[in-house]
Amino acid sequence: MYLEAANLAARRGEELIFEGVSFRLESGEALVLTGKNGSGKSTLLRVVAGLLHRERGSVSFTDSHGNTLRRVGEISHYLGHRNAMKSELTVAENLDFWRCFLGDTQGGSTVSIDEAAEAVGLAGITQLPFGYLSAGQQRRFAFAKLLIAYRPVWILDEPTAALDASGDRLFAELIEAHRRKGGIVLAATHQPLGLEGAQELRMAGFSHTGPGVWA
Amino acid sequence: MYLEAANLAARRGEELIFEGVSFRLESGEALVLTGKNGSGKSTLLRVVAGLLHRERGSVSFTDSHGNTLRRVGEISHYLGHRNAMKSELTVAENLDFWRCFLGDTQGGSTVSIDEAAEAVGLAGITQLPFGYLSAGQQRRFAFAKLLIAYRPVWILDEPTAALDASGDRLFAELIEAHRRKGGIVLAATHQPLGLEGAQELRMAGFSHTGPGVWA
Amino acid sequence: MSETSLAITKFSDLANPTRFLALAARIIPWMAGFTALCFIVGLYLSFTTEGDYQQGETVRIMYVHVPAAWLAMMGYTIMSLSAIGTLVWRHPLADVSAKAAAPLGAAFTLIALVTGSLWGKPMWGTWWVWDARLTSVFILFLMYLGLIALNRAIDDPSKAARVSAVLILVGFVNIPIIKFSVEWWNTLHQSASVLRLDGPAIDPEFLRPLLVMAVAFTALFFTLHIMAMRNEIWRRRVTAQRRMAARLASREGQP
Amino acid sequence: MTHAFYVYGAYGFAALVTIAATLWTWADGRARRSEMATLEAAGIRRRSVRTKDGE
Amino acid sequence: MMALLLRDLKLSIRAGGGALIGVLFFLTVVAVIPFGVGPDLALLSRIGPAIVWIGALLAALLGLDRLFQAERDDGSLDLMLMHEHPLVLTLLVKCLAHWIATSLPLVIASPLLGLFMNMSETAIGATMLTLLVGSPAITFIGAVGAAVAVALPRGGLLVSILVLPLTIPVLIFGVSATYAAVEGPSPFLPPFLILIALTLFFAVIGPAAATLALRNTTD
Amino acid sequence: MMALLLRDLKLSIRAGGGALIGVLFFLTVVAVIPFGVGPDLALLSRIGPAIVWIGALLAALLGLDRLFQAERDDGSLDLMLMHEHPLVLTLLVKCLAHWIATSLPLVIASPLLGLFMNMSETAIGATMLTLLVGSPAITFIGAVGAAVAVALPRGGLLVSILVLPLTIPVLIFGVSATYAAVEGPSPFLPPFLILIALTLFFAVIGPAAATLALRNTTD
Ligand code: HEM
Ligand SMILES: Nc1ncnc2c1ncn2[C@@H]1O[C@H](COP(=O)(O)OP(=O)(O)OP(=O)(O)O)[C@@H](O)[C@H]1O
Ligand SMILES: Nc1ncnc2c1ncn2[C@@H]1O[C@H](COP(=O)(O)OP(=O)(O)OP(=O)(O)O)[C@@H](O)[C@H]1O
Ligand SMILES: [Mg+2]
Ligand SMILES: [Mg+2]
Repeated sequence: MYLEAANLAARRGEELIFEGVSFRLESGEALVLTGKNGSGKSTLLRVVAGLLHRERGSVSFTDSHGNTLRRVGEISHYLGHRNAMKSELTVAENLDFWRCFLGDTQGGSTVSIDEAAEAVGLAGITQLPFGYLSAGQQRRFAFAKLLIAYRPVWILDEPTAALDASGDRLFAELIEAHRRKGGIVLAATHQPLGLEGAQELRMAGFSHTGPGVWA
Repeated sequence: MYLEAANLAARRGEELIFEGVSFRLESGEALVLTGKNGSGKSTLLRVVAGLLHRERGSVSFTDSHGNTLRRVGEISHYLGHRNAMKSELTVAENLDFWRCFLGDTQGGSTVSIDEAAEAVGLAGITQLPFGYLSAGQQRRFAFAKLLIAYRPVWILDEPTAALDASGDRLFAELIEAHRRKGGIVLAATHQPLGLEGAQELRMAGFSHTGPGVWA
Repeated sequence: MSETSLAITKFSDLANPTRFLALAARIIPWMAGFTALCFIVGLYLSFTTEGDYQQGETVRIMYVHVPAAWLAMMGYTIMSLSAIGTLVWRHPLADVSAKAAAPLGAAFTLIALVTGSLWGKPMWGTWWVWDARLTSVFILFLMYLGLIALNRAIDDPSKAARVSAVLILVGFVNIPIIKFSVEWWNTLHQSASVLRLDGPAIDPEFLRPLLVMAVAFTALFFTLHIMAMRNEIWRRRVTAQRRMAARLASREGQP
Repeated sequence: MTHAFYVYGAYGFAALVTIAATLWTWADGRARRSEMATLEAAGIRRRSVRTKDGE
Repeated sequence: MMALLLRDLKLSIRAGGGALIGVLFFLTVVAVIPFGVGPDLALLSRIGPAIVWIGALLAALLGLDRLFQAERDDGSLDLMLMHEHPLVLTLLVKCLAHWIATSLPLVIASPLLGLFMNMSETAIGATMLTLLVGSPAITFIGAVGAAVAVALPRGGLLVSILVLPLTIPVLIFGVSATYAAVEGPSPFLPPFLILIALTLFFAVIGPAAATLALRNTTD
Repeated sequence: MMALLLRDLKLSIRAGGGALIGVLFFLTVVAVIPFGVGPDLALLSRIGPAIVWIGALLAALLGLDRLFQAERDDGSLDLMLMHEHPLVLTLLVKCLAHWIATSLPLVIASPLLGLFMNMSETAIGATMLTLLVGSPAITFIGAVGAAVAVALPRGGLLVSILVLPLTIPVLIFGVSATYAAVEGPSPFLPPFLILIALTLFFAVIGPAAATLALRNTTD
């Protein structure tokens, strides 16, 4: 099982943000994107997830049976800057919805909503409306979403934003657990996540200052 | 000039989140709030800013002439989790609006929009719509808002969220500069901000689990 | 003193939910008895007094219609007073009172509307006309329903109460419109003949049952209102205790 | 009696609504009371009661 | 998909009191009309079907523009776009939920409203039928606008130009079918069939166009 | 304050569709009414002013529910609440911007709409004048609803329900002033003066109540 990206390039507006980005992640490996603000980390993650059109290059996922999939989004979890939860609904309703909507990709085991809440350190408050939680609590439950439906690839954009120190450790452990079970992790971050043996990719921003399509 | 809070208590929903919080900040001093997720840091900041009703206690600001002001919000900048900028407008339009709207409190000097952009390390892209920026760039411009209209008190809720390392340093310097000019800073944070000689207040969360008015 | 919340201690004994419950338990039976008595006398009077030479038997509808219409307006007035209590003193019992009055007010408004149209059919030859009095009562009904819906849509009860309080107060403009619509717009509906400055202009023959029925309806309203307030206080206690239980449980699970 | 339908209709409807309102209020009260009883049975008690017991 | 439908319905209930709201809204609109046109019952009964249809249009428009914007703002849209379910289906279900939450109560309440407007039984039945058949089309058209609103953050004007003119044919055939049923001489079936055709057409075109717009969102 | 006005206008053009949506909505309504009334031009011209007024009322509702919700969602509302400008003034300006963006175009377009409805010159003039004077009142009342909507996670229909009944007096006097101008015998001035009084009254009450609501809903 591996995730492969070859010679990726992406444009934001008119500018080429990066080009020639390639990587290959085997089962259990992690790639950490670092770089200055605006250097294109989020852009790269969204390109891999299929949320942004890519200018050049290819992304593909090959599972353990050797089948290759071009639409990597389908087998990935994406945790963006925003939490994808409705503040009107309770945490349990939110998580339940995503569990039903996302369904299960075969090959993995998932946990119940209560167990997921337990895992992110917030058991017992799943009956509160999501909007009533503090920023860090919201982030934790957004992460719990990754546990209730199995996906081999996790794409995480600054997962530990707004978390306290114990939350950082907790997330690191959950990510490590996912890797141990053979999952692949792609994360953008400004603070060290504490992942063992993760590859690092430094984004430089504006890969070329030359004129765009028009000149 | 000092900011004083005495015996503050606040309720969220039916629950008392904290009680008996008091502090006094002289000109140039800073108070850093720390604590677990959901321990009430943001709540305290919003109470001080006057955005949340306080259950008990008082907050007041006394300026250098000895005049006491009860509505601290008027002489404070508040930088919350959300950036208070419209993504449809350009950065310059956004900043210009806030400059006109907020006006100036006497006693301080402010900088122009371009200088403020320069100060947060993003000169030259003020003509872009705010929605086109990366998360960190948005946060930087939200911070630039503090520079374009003078306020003696800065109330900052996780100001460095989404920032890269250089951004952290930059913000720390700007905050220090504000303190040197006699400003008062109140900040909630999970990562050390690197402020010299700042007092620290550890929030514990749920000061009492008893029932509220109803039982 | 078992209660220590500061917001409460400022107020008189009645203001304390616990005291209120004790008081309610004591007076509800008496009020219920009084209501029943009034209704017995009122109904007896309404069916034994003579009919009007012009309106015939249908005049008997007046004995339900008019008290119901008065109570529809009074219910809203009570809500407005409670709303002031909520906004000015942030008083929890005022929240409860406003919330409990809404469904009752809606019920009495409905009675006034339906009995009015039942009266309108023989008198005016139509169930419904869009005249100012009728429409403004209809709008009152809609406002009651809207406020009930609003209260349900916000799940933090004290916030819900404060928000609805603002709307209740703004909506109060409708009450004078109802009251004076018949004078401002010359319409089909009767103008006031009981509640007017120069004394009632109505035959005592009709006035007696009308007043007894009015007292009966009012007593019913207040009985139900106090019962509903008590229910609401209980409801909030239950939720508060449930939440506390959840909090304690999670705290024990998570040291 | 002239127009008996309208008169009895009006009284009937008024009776229906008032009785419904009364029953509903009463049933609501019973439901709340039983909820409190179950909470009590589950050992969750009001703080004021508890402190009184403790005294 | 059931989960999505349920969630959207729950959301609309949480936000504003549920099914009752549509009816209440409508009652209010209808109660306002006689103040404008005057208490002329004959006139009211004549314009009744048109008013009911306009009310349906307004109800569908309120809140429709946020159909996908709300999802984008909290990031849910990203996850929906990534997911393997055919996106068209997801959008169809979202439209359905919006229709159930705002238009269906109107359809159900329309007899009551008809009474208020002093309409005849035939007119009430015809209005209800045409509304049931025609109002989904308005929602589907609106969905395209909502999707465009997400794709082009600064495309506000475009949305209104896109949505409102397109709904005019639906409105016209709906209303004229109703009047044909009530008054004759023109037959009821032709405009009614056209209405059905319009709804089916937009049920296909709407979600498909919305999909296209969402897939091409700028960020 | 000028800055706020300008910003809100810019936003309504960039994001909401602004000016056009009211006029388009209105044209849709006007396109449908003749079906109900039939091709009877005399009748059409008679109910014309009422229809224009009702259209203005409904058009004012579009987008109103998001007036403050949008500010809350991006955090701007917090800063506005903290600021020393009297909050009432801020809200007044926001109402004004909303009125300029949605109702003013309608006022300006009303002669055109009057022509569509076959109204006489006096009627058109009177409608335009009463609309100009009366429509701000609707916006001010709506602002209260919008402020209440901040407490709701999503506004939508509920807000309109709460707001619409309160606007009825405005509608009544607006329409009756117009009719008085067109037909006599009752004089034009009394209802027109009441209309002005209503607008002034709500210009005070509306922002004040909205302030009260906003101060009580933040969290
Ligand atoms: C649905 C239709 C009707 C509604 C909503 C309605 C509403 C009201 C209201 C709100 C009042 C209280 C007014 C006040 O205290 O000043 C009232 C009083 C009254 N109504 Fe009606 N009404 C309706 C139909 C009728 C009809 C058909 C009649 C008789 C022909 C009628 C006769 C009266 C009388 C005699 C009073 C007492 C006035 C007084 O003495 O103050 N109403 N109605
Ligand atoms: N709108 C709300 N309604 C009800 N309760 C709330 C609301 N917002 C927050 N709370 C509760 O108040 C408590 C304190 O929240 P607060 O946002 O102040 O925490 P915080 O210290 O800022 O946490 P974080 O580090 O995660 O930002 C939390 O337990 C939360 O559940
Ligand atoms: N919607 C957009 N439209 C046009 N340009 C955009 C858009 N979003 C981002 N950009 C530009 O693309 C570049 C890369 O943005 P990106 O969000 O990928 O950065 P990032 O590395 O994630 O930064 P951060 O650490 O601040 O999150 C930035 O220069 C930004 O200005
Ligand atoms: Mg980023
Ligand atoms: Mg916080």
